[in-house]
Amino acid sequence: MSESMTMVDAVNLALAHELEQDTDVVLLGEDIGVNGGVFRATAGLLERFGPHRIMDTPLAENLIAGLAIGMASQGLKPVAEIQFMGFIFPTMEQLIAHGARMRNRTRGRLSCPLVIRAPFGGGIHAPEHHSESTEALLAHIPGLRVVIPSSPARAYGLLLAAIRCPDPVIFLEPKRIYRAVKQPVSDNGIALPLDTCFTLREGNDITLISWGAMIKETLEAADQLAQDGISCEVIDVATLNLLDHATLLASVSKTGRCVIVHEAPHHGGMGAEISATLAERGLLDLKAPVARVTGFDTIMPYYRLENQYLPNSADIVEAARQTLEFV
Amino acid sequence: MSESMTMVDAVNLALAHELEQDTDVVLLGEDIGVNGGVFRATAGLLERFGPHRIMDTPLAENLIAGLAIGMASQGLKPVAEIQFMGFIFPTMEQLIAHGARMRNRTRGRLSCPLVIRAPFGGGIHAPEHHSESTEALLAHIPGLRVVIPSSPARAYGLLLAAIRCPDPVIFLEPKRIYRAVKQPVSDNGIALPLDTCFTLREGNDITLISWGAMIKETLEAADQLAQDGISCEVIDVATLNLLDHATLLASVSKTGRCVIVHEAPHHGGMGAEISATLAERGLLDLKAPVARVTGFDTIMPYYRLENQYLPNSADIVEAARQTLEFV
Amino acid sequence: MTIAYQGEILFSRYLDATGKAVDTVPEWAEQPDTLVEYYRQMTLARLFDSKAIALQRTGQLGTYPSMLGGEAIDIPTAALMQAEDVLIPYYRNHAMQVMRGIEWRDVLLYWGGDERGSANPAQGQDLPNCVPIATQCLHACGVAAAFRIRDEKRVAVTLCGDGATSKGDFLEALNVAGTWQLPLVFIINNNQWAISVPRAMQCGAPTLAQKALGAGLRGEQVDGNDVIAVHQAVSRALERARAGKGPSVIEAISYRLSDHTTADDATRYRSNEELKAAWEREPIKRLRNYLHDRGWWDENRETQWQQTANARVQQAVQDYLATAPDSAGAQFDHLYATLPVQLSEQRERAIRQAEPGGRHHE
Amino acid sequence: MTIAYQGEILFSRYLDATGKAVDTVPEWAEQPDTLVEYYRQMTLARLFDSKAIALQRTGQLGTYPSMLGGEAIDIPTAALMQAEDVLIPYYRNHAMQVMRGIEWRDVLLYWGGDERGSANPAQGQDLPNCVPIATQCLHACGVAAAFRIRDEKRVAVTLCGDGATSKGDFLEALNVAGTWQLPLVFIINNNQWAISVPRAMQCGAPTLAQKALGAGLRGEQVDGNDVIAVHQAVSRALERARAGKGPSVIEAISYRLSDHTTADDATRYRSNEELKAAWEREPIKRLRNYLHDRGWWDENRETQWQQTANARVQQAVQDYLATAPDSAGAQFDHLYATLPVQLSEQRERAIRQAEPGGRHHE
Ligand SMILES: Cc1ncc(C[n+]2csc(CCOP(=O)(O)OP(=O)(O)O)c2C)c(N)n1
Ligand SMILES: Cc1ncc(C[n+]2csc(CCOP(=O)(O)OP(=O)(O)O)c2C)c(N)n1
Ligand SMILES: [Mg+2]
Ligand SMILES: [Mg+2]
Repeated sequence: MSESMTMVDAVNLALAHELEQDTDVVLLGEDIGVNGGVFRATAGLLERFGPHRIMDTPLAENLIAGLAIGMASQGLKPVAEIQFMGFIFPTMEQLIAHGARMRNRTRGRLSCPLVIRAPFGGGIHAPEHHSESTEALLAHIPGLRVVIPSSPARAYGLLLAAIRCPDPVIFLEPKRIYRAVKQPVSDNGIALPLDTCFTLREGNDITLISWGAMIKETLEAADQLAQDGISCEVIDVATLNLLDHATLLASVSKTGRCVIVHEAPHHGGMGAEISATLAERGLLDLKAPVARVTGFDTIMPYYRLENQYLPNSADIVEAARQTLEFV
Repeated sequence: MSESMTMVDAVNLALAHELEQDTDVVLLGEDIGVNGGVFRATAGLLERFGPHRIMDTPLAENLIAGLAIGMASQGLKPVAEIQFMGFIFPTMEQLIAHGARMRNRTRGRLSCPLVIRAPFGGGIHAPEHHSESTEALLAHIPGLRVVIPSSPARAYGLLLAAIRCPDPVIFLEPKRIYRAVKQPVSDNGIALPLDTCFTLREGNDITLISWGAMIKETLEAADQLAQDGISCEVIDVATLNLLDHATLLASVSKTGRCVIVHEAPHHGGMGAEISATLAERGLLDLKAPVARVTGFDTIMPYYRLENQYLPNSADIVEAARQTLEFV
Repeated sequence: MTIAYQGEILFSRYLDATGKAVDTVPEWAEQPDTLVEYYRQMTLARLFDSKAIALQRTGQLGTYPSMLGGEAIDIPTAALMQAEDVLIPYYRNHAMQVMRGIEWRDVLLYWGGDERGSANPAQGQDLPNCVPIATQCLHACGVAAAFRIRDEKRVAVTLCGDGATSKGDFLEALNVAGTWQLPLVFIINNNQWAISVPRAMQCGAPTLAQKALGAGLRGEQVDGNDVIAVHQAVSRALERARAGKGPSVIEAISYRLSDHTTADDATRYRSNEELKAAWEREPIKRLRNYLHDRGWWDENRETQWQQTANARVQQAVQDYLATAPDSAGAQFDHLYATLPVQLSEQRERAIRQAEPGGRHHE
Repeated sequence: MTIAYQGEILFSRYLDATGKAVDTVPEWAEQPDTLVEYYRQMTLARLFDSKAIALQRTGQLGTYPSMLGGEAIDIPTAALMQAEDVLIPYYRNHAMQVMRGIEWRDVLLYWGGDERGSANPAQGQDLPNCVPIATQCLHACGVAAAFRIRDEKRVAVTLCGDGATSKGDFLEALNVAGTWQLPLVFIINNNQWAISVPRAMQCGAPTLAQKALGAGLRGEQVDGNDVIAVHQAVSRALERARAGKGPSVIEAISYRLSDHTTADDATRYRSNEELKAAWEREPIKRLRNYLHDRGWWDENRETQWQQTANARVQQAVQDYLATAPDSAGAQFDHLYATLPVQLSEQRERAIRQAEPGGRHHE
């Protein structure tokens, strides 16, 4: 029995599912209780699971991360919400110095099965600091998995996987598409794998690689290109650490051409890692340089200019055409 | 009149020079006063410039960053020391949310001429958390310059430039070579440019690109390869943001082959950005895939295994040979 | 056992909820000038607030945080600061910023998604709005430290909410301010809520002012709906700071009469009764009653003033709406002191794609 | 004005610097068993310390932080904790870790650069050493919250230095502990120095215990050189926490008799006089005098005990030195619960290059 729902509903569904299945799962964050989260991702959970398991914390993200790590060290499975990714920076010392390495530094005596959820990205006319994409900062840290869904169904399946993962997972939710589309999601408790890309569309002429909200524009670009008879393979990376090289390399070895799309700034974004890997390990397969369509190397502007910053489908089409024209 | 000195002495010299020249320059950090810094980089400065300009703070890195930003907003030029890069994470909210964007968000009404200095990298048998290299986290942030010297003279000239820079600079000091070599440094007040790579050795067969302490192993590798008649061009990137693409591309267009070397983990390291850029913009020049010689995608192990983690010159030679053999 | 430390927090209030004096009012409050001016500024702020919310509701403004209920804290504080002092605001102190030099238009620009809202040179070295909670408290310490380093008799004033007092930044700031005896005033607008989290869930202590004691500095609590009490506390704190006698923390007890921001719906988490009760204690009515009782204000003046105030706000809205978006290249023009060569290609692309026919033309 | 809050911090001490009782000692201190055991553990810790420093000086151990001067804090605290309680140490609590199950060898392994030093399953759910200052305080809150969530009558105990009390983490931890009334004991080893920064430059307040007041929880101060005073304070705090009466902060005043670590040279920043005066107050001599006075200890027992202790430490050193480095592949084996396919090539490379003839063979 599957119901049509938005991504934020799917997040809520996955949380409820795991809270129900596993009493070690607890939620903590700011405004996640009575208020049900500023995006309503935790709506109804306090009522259903009580204040011992759904905890509004004092206002401090470093606290939230530290609490969650302490809880996780005792075998709980905390799922913490950071209200916006722009406020995730205070958690970084805890995540890098402790969360990512609790298992390693105790040689497995203790571990850190926690999930940090945070909405991220631009495009919703939000105030300052509410629109950035800094996934590359987290994906560079050994020990932290970084997972980003791009549809309601993948949000459900990947979040289940993240909560069940015995190690820490940063789960970034592209808020621009929180409510953009509805999709049937069945509450079947089936998790998706955390270490594979999802090939959303098969194609032969060019591989378009993206994640999160930009999957929307990427698919639109693929549609537009299809009208000109160009067959795009579209891959949702989904997990930025650890990266599924096999799927990406196989696709590019087939198409020989590739455009990588992300909102985050160009310089040092995760597009660089993917582009570098494709060229280093698939140089002979490449018929054209890999292209990156990304945000600028500037600070995400306030919302009046945000569409001047965010890549759009025309940018992707343009980059794909240039790549295809390369001989 | 130039004196032979270590990198840490050169840092001290540059600090003293600017403190002398510009009364807006102030220093703050932990143990930088009477103690002269745990690495002695600020030795003697309290005595010379007094407690109003050389400030030991309470123990809190977030505080240090926030104080420095507040001071910088009023036109001071604070140079803050973070004792080890492993403790820089509490500063990230301040650096990303404020330091990097003070000028932009006020359209130039205020600015943030600050320098954050931090020793980084492994290889000195230090305790846990004292050996990591996370420069990629900072270099991805638009608005933050990230600068890394690799010799006493460059430490002096680049630090002068960093202090004089009207915008924030993260100045990372490779502590493994703090005292590794002495070099004549003249206290001539001449700054080096913050936006160019330094070509340390010219060559024709392959370009070796690195920064910080790994320059040492990279030059050793170049020596070893020279014995086999292989001519290496060795480039010290020095400034990781903003990157001097021109020099890197020109070199690789000449040699057609490239090995990038860094201590930080492979996945999402700054090597990825450089490798990607070389392949994207210089694909036709490349005679072989760019190779990266890096730390593993693991947490820097405690010191008994650190040499198993850190790349060495043999690794670089090996990668260079493979690159050269590629046809 | 011996006593190693004793401390206390005093609470002060002059006017009760109806505007009756419950304590001997200070001399200046026996004269009309200051209080009438406060009244004007407070009502102007409230008027602006309702206009801004209306703009947001009609899609003409982004998310907007209302000042409703905080007027008696912000107005006297801004009025008492000297021009050369520096304000380090949080995101709810629009009226203070305007009193210190910017235009109401600038406030709309900021919340309307335009960086130029923080660019007005009239505000001097004041810091811009601060969204990341409590981070501004550390800037305030840096600003105050700069005064000390330069031996200037200036004071830094910073504000934050009750929720902000839970974040490490706030406490690190108090700690360094106390240790370095900085010329600094911290004002907590304890409006009882941090979005949906009530005051009691932020901190187990009976007052927030006592966090000052932990850091070795002065703390006091005032009725934040009482403009006289706030004036007195802020005067004390500013004088002490200016005289080199160190920093203070003022906890002003108010109530957030609005939703957290226009993006919030407070009926989800708080009761109508509580809100109604808070409206009984609100700051403007209290002051109006006091002014009326003294014969310093009446319906006539109210009507006239409302007209003036309305005109000002209308003008601000017009100016705001007439401001064209910044150029696409502006994203690059203020990031660094000079445009780095590495960004020039990106900047040109941004400009090109925003032009008519460009991929991002709107 | 009315009083909104009053609070105080009490200081307690039973033995003066010479070991004479200055207050009526508690009943248990009228019996030899506990105090003699404390004495044994404290001297053992000190012996280990000197051995570890010797190892470091001869290049056989990495940077090592000494326990010297903190023995009267750590020993009774570890002794009073129940096995099922959880210790969240900082980086100076080796003796506590050993009392709770690990081997002295493990301590040497950790500071000798080997992760296996934190792997001993005998320490159960205790957290490992914590180097990033004050971060452990938040873990302690998470641990205590876990007890509450699971309705377990266990207590979390965490320690930190005086410097650590300046870092936001410490204050955020106190704040949540007070708000949630967690079963938790915070112990500050106020040893007067944070590397080279003296206590007075960390905080302007007369006591560090009063930071508890700011967060609405119990704070007290004890003479940290007086094992009886520490025992009493820790007992009180543990009992309260276990009974669901909430968290406490204990500031134990001690002195760091050693350099900060073996990498430090304290003569650069503090005077010989100060150090000499501190040695007059040190905890072991004080206790030994008390034991001697009561006839519970003498030279004979001392000699015997020193032999036993020496043998234990020698054994630990032997075991440590006999431990071969972990395999090069170990860097990968515990990072994730199972080795991700993405890392298997790197792991093989690491193993290969460490083998004889490999590029990293040592
Ligand atoms: C670091 C950070 N975390 C979270 C947020 C989201 N947020 C904005 S306002 C707010 C509540 C603040 O409450 P309080 O400090 O009491 O101020 P008030 O808005 O009530 O005036 C939160 C959680 C933020 N802006 N910054
Ligand atoms: C976050 C962080 N910043 C800096 C350091 C470096 N450091 C190690 S110990 C120390 C001083 C700690 O002093 P205190 O808290 O008083 O503890 P003590 O060592 O005196 O017991 C510093 C600055 C660190 N380990 N972590
Ligand atoms: Mg509030
Ligand atoms: Mg100390």
